[in-house]
Amino acid sequence: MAEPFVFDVASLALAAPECFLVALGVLLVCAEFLFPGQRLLLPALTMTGILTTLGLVLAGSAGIGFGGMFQVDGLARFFKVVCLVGTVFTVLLSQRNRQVEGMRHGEYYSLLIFAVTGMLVMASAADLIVVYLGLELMSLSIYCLVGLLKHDLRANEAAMKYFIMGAFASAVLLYGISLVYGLAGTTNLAAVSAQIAGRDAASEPLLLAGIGLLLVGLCFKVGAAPFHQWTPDVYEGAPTAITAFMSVAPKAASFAVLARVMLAGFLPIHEVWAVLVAGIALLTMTVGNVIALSQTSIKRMLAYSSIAHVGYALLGVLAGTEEGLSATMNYLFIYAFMNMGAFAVVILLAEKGQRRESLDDYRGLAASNPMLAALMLLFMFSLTGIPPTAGFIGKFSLLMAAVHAGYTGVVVAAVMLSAVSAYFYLRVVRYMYMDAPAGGKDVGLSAGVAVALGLAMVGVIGLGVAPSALVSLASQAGIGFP
Amino acid sequence: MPLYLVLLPLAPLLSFLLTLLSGKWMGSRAHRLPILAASISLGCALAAGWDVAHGVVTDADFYTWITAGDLQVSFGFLVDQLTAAMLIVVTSISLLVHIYSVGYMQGDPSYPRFFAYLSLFTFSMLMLVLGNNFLQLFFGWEAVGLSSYLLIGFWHQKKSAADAGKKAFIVNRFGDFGLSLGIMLVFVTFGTLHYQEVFQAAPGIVGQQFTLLGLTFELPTLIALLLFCGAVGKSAMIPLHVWLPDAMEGPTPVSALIHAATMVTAGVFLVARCNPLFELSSVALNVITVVGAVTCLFAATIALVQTDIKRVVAYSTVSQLSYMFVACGVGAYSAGIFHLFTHAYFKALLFLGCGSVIHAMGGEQDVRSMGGLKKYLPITYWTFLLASLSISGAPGLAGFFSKDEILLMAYTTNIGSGRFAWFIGLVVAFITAFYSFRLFFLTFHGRFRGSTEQRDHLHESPPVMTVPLILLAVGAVTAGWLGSPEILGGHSMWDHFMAPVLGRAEAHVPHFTEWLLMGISVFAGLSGIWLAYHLYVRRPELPGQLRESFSETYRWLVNKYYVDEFYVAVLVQPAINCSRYVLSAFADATLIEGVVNGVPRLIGRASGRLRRLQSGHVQHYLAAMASGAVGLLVWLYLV
Amino acid sequence: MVPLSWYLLLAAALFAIGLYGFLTRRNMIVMFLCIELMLNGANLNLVALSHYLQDLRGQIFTFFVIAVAAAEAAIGLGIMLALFRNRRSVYSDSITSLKE
Amino acid sequence: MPILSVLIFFPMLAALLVLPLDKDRPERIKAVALAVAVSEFLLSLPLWSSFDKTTHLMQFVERHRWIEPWNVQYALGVDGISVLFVLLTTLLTVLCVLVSWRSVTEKPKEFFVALLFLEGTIVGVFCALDLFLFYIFWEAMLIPMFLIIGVWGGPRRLYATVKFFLYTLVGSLLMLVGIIVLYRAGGNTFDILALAENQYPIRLQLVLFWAFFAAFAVKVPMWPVHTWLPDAHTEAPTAGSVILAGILIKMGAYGFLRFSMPLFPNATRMMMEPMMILSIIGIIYGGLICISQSDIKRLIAYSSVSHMGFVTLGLFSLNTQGVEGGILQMINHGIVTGALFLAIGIVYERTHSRAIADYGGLASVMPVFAGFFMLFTLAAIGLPGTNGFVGEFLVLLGAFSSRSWAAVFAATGLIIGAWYMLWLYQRVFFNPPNPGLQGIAAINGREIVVLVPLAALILVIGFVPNLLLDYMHVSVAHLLARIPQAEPAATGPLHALAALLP
Amino acid sequence: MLTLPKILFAYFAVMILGLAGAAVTRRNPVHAVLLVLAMFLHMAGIYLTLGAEFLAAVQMIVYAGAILVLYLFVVFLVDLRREVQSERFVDWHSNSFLVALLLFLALAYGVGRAQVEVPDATAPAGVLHLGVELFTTYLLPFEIAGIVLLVAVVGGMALARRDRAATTAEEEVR
Repeated sequence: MAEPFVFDVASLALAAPECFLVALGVLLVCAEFLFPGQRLLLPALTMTGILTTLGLVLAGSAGIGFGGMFQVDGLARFFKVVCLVGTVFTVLLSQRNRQVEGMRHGEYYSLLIFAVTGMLVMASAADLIVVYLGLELMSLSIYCLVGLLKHDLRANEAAMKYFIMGAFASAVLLYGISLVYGLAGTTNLAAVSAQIAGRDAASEPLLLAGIGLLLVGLCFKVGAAPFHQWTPDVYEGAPTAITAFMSVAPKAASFAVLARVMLAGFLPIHEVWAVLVAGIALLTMTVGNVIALSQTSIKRMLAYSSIAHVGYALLGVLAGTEEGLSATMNYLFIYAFMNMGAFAVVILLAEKGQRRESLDDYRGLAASNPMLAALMLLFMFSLTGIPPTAGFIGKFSLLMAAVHAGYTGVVVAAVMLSAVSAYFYLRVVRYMYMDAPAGGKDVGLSAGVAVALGLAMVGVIGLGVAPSALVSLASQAGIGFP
Repeated sequence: MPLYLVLLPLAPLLSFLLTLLSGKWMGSRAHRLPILAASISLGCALAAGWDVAHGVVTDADFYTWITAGDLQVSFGFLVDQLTAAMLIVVTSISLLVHIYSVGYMQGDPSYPRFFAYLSLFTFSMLMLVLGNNFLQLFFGWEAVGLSSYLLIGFWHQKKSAADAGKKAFIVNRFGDFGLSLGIMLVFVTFGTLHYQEVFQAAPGIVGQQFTLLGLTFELPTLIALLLFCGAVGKSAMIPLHVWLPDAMEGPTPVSALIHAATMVTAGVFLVARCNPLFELSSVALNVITVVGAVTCLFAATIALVQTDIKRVVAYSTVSQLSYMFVACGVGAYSAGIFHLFTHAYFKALLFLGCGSVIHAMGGEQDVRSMGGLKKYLPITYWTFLLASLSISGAPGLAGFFSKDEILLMAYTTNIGSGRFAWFIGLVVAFITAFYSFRLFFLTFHGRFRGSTEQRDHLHESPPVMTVPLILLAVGAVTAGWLGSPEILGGHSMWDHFMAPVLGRAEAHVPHFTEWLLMGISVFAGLSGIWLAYHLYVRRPELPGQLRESFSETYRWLVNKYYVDEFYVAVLVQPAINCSRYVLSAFADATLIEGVVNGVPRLIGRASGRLRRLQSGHVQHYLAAMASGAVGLLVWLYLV
Repeated sequence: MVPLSWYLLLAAALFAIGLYGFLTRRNMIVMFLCIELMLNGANLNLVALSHYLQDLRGQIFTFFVIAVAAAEAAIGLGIMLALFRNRRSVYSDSITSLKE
Repeated sequence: MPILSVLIFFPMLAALLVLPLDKDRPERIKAVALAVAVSEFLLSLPLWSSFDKTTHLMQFVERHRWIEPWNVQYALGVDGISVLFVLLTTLLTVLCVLVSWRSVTEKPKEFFVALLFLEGTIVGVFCALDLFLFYIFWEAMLIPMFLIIGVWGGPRRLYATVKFFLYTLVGSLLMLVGIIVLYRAGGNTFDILALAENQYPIRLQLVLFWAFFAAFAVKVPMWPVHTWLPDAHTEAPTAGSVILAGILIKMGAYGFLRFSMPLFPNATRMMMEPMMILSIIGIIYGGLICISQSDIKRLIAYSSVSHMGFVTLGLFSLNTQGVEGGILQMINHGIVTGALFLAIGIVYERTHSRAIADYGGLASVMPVFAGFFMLFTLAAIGLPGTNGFVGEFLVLLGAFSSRSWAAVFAATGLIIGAWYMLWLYQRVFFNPPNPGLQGIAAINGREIVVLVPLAALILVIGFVPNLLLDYMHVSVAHLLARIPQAEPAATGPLHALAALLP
Repeated sequence: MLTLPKILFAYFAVMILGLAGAAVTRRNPVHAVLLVLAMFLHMAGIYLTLGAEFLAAVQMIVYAGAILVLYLFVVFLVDLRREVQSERFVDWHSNSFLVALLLFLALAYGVGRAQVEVPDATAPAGVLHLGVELFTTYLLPFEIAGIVLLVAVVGGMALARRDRAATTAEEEVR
């Protein structure tokens, strides 16, 4: 039974970033109608808004609001930052990508903002109802974003597939929530945790089923195997900027939910679901890394790579410790930089009428565009996890957390699979540096993408060389999730 | 440490470096520095001999070479009677060969290089004999091997020369394998590699045992045998004798210096030097004796049928070296070193004589194309005759004294295989005389069998070559007098001189027996000479008939008992095959690489398969998701 | 009083039927309908539990689910229309250009 | 002055200076690169002169907190074991720059940047006193190496470079897991010195030993994980081969010394025989396989397997002579094999062939060069007077003291070594001159400058090895003092494996 | 014991399952939509038996009335002719049936072993109370649901609006 809640300003203050974003979204919807000709107005507004939100998130204080439904804590704030950083990148990449793909909808930015709103809500959701709604808000916005290129068959198909599977997943999730609600008598995560603590979960199959179905839904959202199959198709079909966005921000938000649900809600029966998560993580890493080997399109390869990275990130959740949670956060933050960097290169290389998404288009890039190739090299090594790039720090924190939680076997498998991953990341490097050019490539640089590339580079090197601050922040953010 | 000791090896070393660096510029004057250096060395060696003769034995460290844990090895010099004798042999013959080479190598495009190498060799050999510890011995040991390698392959454009050099080095490595293990065992046993310390402690190890590769040995025996391995390699004993005949590919002065007088005797020097260790093991002594005796006969028989002038002498060298080992084996180290000493002179003389002949013949080495050279090469003829007589043990010449001493000691020793060795030695004395004079007669007597062009160019060598011949001939005649035994009115000076180092093996036999033995061996030698004269001067058609009637034996001899072929079939080819087919093609390329490349290939194939699971059909995806969900539930229930 | 488990079983059956249809139908509109069936199954769970737990939460949740279902339908059908305009097909197994 | 940090980062930062240079004026790029490399070498000389040989403690230590939440330190320092490798690295890099002068025609800028980065990371590996930092350098080095082989290598460079990368990565990743396990077991620290203070349970020691072994054995490379080496060496450009052979593969053996032995002394003791056996197999296998090689660089590569077998044999003899010999042999191998690869690079520049069959009689055409090569060959086969002898002898002596059979088998490597090296020498330099080689240029001044230092080192170390050995004595004694001298109750490969089972 | 609630439940259950089963197997989508419509009405009935009167109304008005009608529109909008001829199912529906059955069995097994704690206290019921709760306790979800609907409007419009894509693309090229 929920405590009676009366609207108060404190709750509103806690949700200030979300409120601001909603206002921004509405403003954008209107701006599109009011100033149709202004091409830079919307991105500028969006960027300002996102940065403001970022400021609000960082400046905001911790607390619980809306009668326990909304919680702002380290975890929430950290994941919000990751989502917002991902969004900053996306906005930077969008302008050029939209030009190249010929997308002119003003709704683009407002939908982006609504999606981010959903993510922030998810990160703060302390109640399964809010979890569900936040998730839907985010998902519905992204379905639209993927499908916005209406004349593009691939985008249509991607949106369709994403929608069908997403709807299915949310139905399953909902069913899981309903079962958990029934057996715990509440949807508040803290209360659920209190309820099931000390209960013998093994003798309550329906509770297990609830958790299992909940897990299925969330695994779908993060793109973990065997619920990952939407990822490659949707990533390939979506406008590249949105692909980049999807690989970072919604994933981070979904991880926020996954972490909060599993750690705040179901930690008492950690040993029951840990086996499942271990299996899912292993399967995810295997599927992602192995299938990525035989890809010929860079977008698809990055899609599979992102599946693999989900597998790594799951190690932190699997650990079920404060350290594990911090590691996952850490990792996703770093992943945002390196993956966005990689997608920035992909976007920069594409020209109107020429997608240049095939790996073959990267042959000899080092000769024609040494800087771009060098950056791509950096991102690829970072994705592989080779020090001194940030990717290594992220992976290391995860491995450490999992080993410390006693999952050494899983970790050994993970590192072996990451050696497999080296092969396909290296292939890009090989093509760029060690093959003859496949024809001249004049790459027009756009300011947004350039800034994004710069940011990503600074992030990947900076976080690799001086990760202290990030690691501290992440570990502080993880406090309270034993 | 006296200055001359430092100068002794330093002079040739500097000469080597300078000649190598300035070779181009020096051109045909390149011999000056090496000859100067060799002279300095000879002077120093004489000084050292003088000092030693006056009882001054030097044992001093120069500087510490290697320090690691309790291992401390120095470069240092031990100059005692044995060293002194070796020094004189080495430096004197080295100097003569240097001088001789000025004539012999004239006009060779790599003239400076040759002299540089000679200096290097002199340096190495001096380091070998001067060393006061095992590791320095090993240093010199390997360094002379290197010089030998370089000089054998001096004409490296010739494949056979390059092959021979390589073969010499590698075969020697087999010996060094044992030697180095022996040195390690010495260190492990005694905790030091210094001669004096080892020899002082040596008696203490009698009765100790050591297990190597699961076999348990008497410690002294094992040490002695391992060290002897080195000697077998360097001194070309069976079974490692195969390199020495091939080494004749080198220029003839090299054969004289390295492959007759000095380097190949290093094995004998080693055994003599380590006599306190060898004395502890009768097993080892017997082994040495038997190996010596067998090699002796083996090499001599091969020498019977060789037609290459240098090869005959080479096999004769192997055979004579065996005598020295027999001497060491029966405990008569002094006699062995004495033979080493005399042999150095007459064998060097033989080789240089051959060189003179070859020089005259324009490079021809086959005796079948020679004959009747007596009138063209008088000096060479007479010196060669003296050397041949000496080696055949003609009374009064150097070889007579040393060989007789050995046979006597072999006869009288209490080492089990002594009598056997004596008998073999006697037979070989006969054979030696025979083939030496066969060579002599074939070369200098009869009619000339070469081409007319060769005949037109026949000429005696220049003085720069003949003078060394004459000087060596003096040595070949007189060297033996140093050790003339008491029954011949001598004082056994050599034995007395060597006694502090090598001990004295007294032959306790009546004078009559001694006379008898001497008579028998002289008779064997003289009959050999007579037989050669009979076959090659009086009845030149007979050898051909003999060849016919003993064709099978002849074939074995000419092919050197097929030892080389045996090694190729048993060692070389299997190793190459193993390398190519077993290791390279199978183990590496198939087995290990199979796994290394196979696993990625497997993953790649799996990737291709799994990739197709992503069919594009949304229903398939949904089915996978639903199945996954159901599977998850079932798993949750079951866990 | 009807036992709670009856409702739960009914919900499960409805969910399963929806799943079955969802997995097997080719027409995307029908697939959407099947989603609605599944959502209804979940809703039934929520309402029944809400009733038996004497807790309004379940009922209220159901309102939100219906709202979300409406939104989903709007967007899903929008996407489908866009696709239909390009492809002239509403069959899920005819859109398979993105694969492997 | 924090000299070690300077040594690590100076080449990296200086490499960035090369970047803005005009790529159409390669001479200037080369000059800058050479200046950097030489300055780096000069900067490293104080390590030689100011080193205190009387203590086993780390010297030139720098310690800063780095990643506090994980207790990672930026800790650098050298002792008698590592100091020589730093010097070797800085020296060889100078020579690599010189030898790449003309052979690198394509993208010279990128090449020198990669080379200088590589130098920095390698120095880092030898100086790191923190496991985490060590691992960073250990792995970071893969990136420039991957490029050097892959971009400037021979015809099969792609295969070779990917193989190299993946091979070493797999090993390193296993070590990474080991590092993490060790971190917790050793009290949440990566500090090598602090970790070495602890005594770990034997089972943990064995597991960790194997985890670290995976990384080090691949790097060394020990049989049977050596097959990346022939490909990588063969396909790499000259400078790459030199760095690979000269320094990179030393890192594996260095790892044994710095980590496996002090951290897992009991496991090391137990694994002594298996390690010796693997080393001996490496020695004989690597040597024998050389006999049938038809590619010069491949032959030298396999000979490295054999030589590194001596190194590990020495290290796992676990006595003073063996370990000091092993370390010395590492340096020797760096010099000698480095020199051989440099020399091969010099002729390759002229003939563009690595096939032995394309050579013959080179001594007549390039006599001076032949002389150098002869010296290197002799050093490779361990002739006394060259550095190779001292190392091999100490190793064999150490092995003989520990396990006499090991020395017997290992000593056969001396015979095989002479066989293949001299055969190679004969086929390349001797024999009737190959008509195809007529008229190729004799060795020039720059090339002589490259070869002379190494030739000099070969002789200097050969005659005065104490110059180097003196640096090691105290550190090695300290290291060995940690390892139990008593024979463990059960030893041998089977027991060691059995101990791993629960 | 057979009581009225149980009889009612039985009726609704049978109808719901029957209608749902028919809906998922009908070839004609129009029929499917209509069958689902009928099923929704029965759902509303069952909500009534659970004391959720307002929800029942919402179910009828919003779900059945609004959403399904939207479906119906779309069904008519798209081409129907081929639907009747083509295969109803993808070709491996028996496997799917098995999956669905397994899921049901798994859930049923869980339901069979579940013990839901039924509290003694009865919560205040009624539409009024529902409304109060909705705007106080559940204010946040309510607001989010509002935004979700806003997104649906914006997104639906963007997606369904007939585009000038072709022409605009050309303009941009120029």
